[in-house]
Amino acid sequence: MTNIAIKINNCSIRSNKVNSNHSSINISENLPKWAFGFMATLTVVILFGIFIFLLISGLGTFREIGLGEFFLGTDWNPTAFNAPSWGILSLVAGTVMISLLAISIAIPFGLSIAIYLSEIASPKTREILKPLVEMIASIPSVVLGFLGLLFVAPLIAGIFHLTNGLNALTASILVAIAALPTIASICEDALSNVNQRFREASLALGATKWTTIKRIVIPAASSGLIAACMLGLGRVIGETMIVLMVAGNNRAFPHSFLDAVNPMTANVAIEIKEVVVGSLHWQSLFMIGFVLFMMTFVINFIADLLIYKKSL
Amino acid sequence: MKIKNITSESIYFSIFHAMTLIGIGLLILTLILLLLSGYSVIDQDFLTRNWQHRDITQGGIFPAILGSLYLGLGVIVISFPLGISTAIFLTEYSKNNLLNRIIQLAIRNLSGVPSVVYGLFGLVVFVNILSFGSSLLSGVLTLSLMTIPWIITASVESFQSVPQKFREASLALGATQWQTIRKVVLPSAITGCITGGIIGVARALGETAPLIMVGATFYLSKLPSSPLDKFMALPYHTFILATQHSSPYANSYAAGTAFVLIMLTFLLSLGAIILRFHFRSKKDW
Amino acid sequence: MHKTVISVRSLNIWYSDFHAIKNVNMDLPENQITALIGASGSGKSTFLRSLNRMLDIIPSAKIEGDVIFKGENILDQDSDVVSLRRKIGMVFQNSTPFPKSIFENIAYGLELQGIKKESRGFWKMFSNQKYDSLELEKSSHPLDKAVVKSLKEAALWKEVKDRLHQSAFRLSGGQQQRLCIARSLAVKPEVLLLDEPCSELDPISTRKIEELLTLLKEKYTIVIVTHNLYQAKRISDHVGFFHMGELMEFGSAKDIFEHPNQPITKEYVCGGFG
Amino acid sequence: MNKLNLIVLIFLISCVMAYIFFGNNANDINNPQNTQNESLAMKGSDTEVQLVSNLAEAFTVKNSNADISVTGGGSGVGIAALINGEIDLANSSRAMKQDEISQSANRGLDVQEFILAIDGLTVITHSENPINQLSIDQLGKIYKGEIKNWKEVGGNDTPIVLYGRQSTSGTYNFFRDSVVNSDYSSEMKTMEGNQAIVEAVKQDTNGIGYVGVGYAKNDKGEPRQDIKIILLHGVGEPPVSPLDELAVKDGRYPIARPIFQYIPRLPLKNSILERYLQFEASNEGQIIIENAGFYSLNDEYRNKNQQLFNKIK
Repeated sequence: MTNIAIKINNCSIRSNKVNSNHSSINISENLPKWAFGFMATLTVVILFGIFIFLLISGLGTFREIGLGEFFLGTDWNPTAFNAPSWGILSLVAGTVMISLLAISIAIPFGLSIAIYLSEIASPKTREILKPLVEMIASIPSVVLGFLGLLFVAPLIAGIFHLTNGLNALTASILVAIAALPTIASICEDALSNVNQRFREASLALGATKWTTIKRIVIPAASSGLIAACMLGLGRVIGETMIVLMVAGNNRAFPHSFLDAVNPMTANVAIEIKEVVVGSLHWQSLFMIGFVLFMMTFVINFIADLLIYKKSL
Repeated sequence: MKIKNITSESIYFSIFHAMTLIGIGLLILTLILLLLSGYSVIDQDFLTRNWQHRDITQGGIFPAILGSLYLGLGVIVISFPLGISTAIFLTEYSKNNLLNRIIQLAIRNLSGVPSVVYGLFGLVVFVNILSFGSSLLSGVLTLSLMTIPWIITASVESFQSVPQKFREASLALGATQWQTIRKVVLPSAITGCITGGIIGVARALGETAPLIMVGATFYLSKLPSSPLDKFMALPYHTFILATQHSSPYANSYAAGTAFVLIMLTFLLSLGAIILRFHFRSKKDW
Repeated sequence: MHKTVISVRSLNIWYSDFHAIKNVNMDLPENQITALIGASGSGKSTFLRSLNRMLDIIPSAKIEGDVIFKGENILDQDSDVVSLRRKIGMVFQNSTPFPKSIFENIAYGLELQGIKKESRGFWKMFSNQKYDSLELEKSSHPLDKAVVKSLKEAALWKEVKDRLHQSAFRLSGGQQQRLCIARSLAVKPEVLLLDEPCSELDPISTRKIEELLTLLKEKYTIVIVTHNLYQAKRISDHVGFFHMGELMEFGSAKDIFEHPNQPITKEYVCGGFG
Repeated sequence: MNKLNLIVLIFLISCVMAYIFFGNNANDINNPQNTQNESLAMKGSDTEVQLVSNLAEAFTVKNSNADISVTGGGSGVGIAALINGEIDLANSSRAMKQDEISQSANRGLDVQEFILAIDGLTVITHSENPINQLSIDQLGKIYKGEIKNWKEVGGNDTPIVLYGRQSTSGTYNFFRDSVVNSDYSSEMKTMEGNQAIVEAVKQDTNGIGYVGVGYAKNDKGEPRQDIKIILLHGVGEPPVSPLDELAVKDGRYPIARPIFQYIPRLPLKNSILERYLQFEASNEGQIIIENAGFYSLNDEYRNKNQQLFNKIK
């Protein structure tokens, strides 16, 4: 006890001395530190609060609904005429179908654009095109959804001889457009980060430009490229407005890309508005939100590890 | 062999070239389609008049433009200080230990979390618990939460790209840490933070899902005058016109509104790109 | 003997577990050039950085011992690091101009101390102020005076006086390094620490810096870390030889180069393992 | 330092904003029914949102101080907001459910019902569909998913594509409870609004959908030509069009319904809410209702509204 007291005493004496010596510096020095520390703590706490909040709000779901019923049930109908059903599998299937198709449309385009910008285009072309690609990224998804309703859905309906184009395919095409710039831009970064010396060394050995790209640049940038695709996938999964407007949103479990689907994001956005705060339906929507959160978080996390291998 | 290589190279290169052109073409196509569907309604009245519900041809989308501008301003005011401060603290003040790196990693990942999730949070916390209602304030706070991780990520990157030797040189001249940050680090990094932030705000302005959940408004008799007023916003207005308004001109008006929205986000992104370009050309290290 | 400015007593430094400086004692003489030589990793830069507490910014570094400057142990946690660094300036291996104009680079250290000129507000970010060198030389503002003086001291004034508004990065490597020296001089230090200032420069620029240092020692105490034995021979009055974290030998330049006591010193200065 | 000034400026602005936020809190939130202010927040049914916006707009012409906002989202949204005390008036295209009434009572609200208009819920198909009429029974089976092909009700041999509203909609609930009497088919595409259904059915040759009658008319109040309005009939009764005003008002049209507005408590005399409701019930209001494609109130509903007005002191 006494030891501690003495130590504390010592400390206070020392800090007093510091204060009296350079008090002005100490205040002007520590004030920003404290201010930034406070803001940072606040921000971090709020951001992590979202995660905890979703989890807590959603966990109540499982007091009344079994895990199996929730995750494996294929019918989502909480406001049913008879007994409500709470299976999110068809919602997840909708999300997965749209995501996979969209990402497989977006990746070839994104990668091509990235290779073109980083390896083939002249610096001048690049200076013009790169910002243009970034501007595609800022097209709001509601605009894409609207254009999808007006133009893409009828087009798809015409091509496949359907009477309407509100289905997973239409949604996937539009979502792919939304994710394209993300993928292209990050792929381009990954390719540009490959050391110029590798290219020069390869070219000096008599390789053609394409061989160099294929054998040297792409393998060297591979982790960044994969990460870009993962980030694109995260963006695709989270896309809400497009799927809300053009995916058809029916309850049936989808069997083909020409079926209408009801992805998780659209379902949450539609239903959360009506439910009574705290009810089972409310909690289950938060659980869906949490599942969505975890899906994107894990995907981004993997992408992040690929980009910043060294950071942890 | 050589010929084969060259041909395959030219084939691949033309594929890449073509795909790039298609990608860029999509952007231009989007604009053209919007203009084709909406050009008949876009005029000065459309931009400056109050919304007339019964006969939409008599009115304009000024309340929605104003609402979106307020939202953007609010997001800037809230998310810039918080985001940049957090980035400063994480990169300059706190120790570079495991916890710090985990926090940075988590924040980077939060920037990919879907906007509906933020909408859920905003709906409960701001609209219900804090009872701000479906107000401008709730919208601003929700969109800010979504933007903050983007700003932090961009800012942390920007701060980390300032060479360590600048900090050492400044400290060696007898600068305090705060002086070093304020006079050497911040001036070099702030443009990166701001451009990242503006792009974030541009994206936030186009977000509709959180506004659906927080509750943008269909009709307002008066423009919002306080943060607790109801508001209209361009993306939500586009959505409503596209799905719910019975006027035969609704689609044209939706296209016009979408065009204005896109121009707004493009202007912001373009501003950010120009700013970045300007400062990159000045950056010599 | 010259008066001692900094005296180091039983200095030990660890980076985590690595014992980087082992029980070093040294008295640095006033108005002299002291060169620290030794192989890479022998601890000379670490030692140099401990002299103005620049080791503080390396979190894993741990210091024991005393460094007495003006009767005060600067390693004491209570000592005022900021004013210490103003008195003991430092110039680094890579020239480190700030991304500012030449004028602003020099003025930086003084602005830290509150000597300022009126700000031109936000738009300064987008344009560069022009300076008239003749007016500056006549100016009575302490900031202008100090900038002109230190640029002249660093023998840089003639070369840059007409482009003070330009980015410091547009100077050549040697000019940048002299700019950094001038920047340190502007805060009126008593001791100048230089960490391999010429290692990235061509011989002509190196020569200019060496000439500059010999001029400066009239007014300042200079400690320089160098890999270049010829440089040490040319400019230094005293030499300390480091090996594996220990100070093997410290004495006048003449002694070290011509009659080293230790065989290992002899081997090093004769180019045995350079 | 200019950049510092910039930062300081940002901080100052945030402080001012924060002051505005928290400075205004007390006034608006705790007392949404403040009689001093002229603000009126309405939320709810997408079916009503057009109509109510029109009414509000006309009301504002005479009451230039009025500060009215109308938000859609669905009847459930409006009622939930009413219970949560966020709004002054909830638009609902269905009657409040018993549990909703008890919830609001638990929160200390004395919810009052106002009948706004009569809606003939309209079933529409593509304009080229040969079907002209359906029985309620057939319609129910179609939406249950038991009838999947148009030929089963006398049409072409093509599959039926169902369009309906999302579950937040009062129309969704009303149609389900009065026509389907079971769960909707899981194949039904749920649309975000009445207009979205009209747009979809207009393009889909196999489509069928249900919307408020106002959406089946163009802006001049005439029936739209680009979709077909299906005549409906109960068992052993003649088919009736929702465009037949008399049939809708006297209940011969099988899926006519009153559409409602709910208020959290009795308004004060001459408060903006009271004046607004009076305006809606007035002849002028009823004309706007008819112009918007809905039907004005019959005597029964008029009397009910009058009882509400009588209670206001």
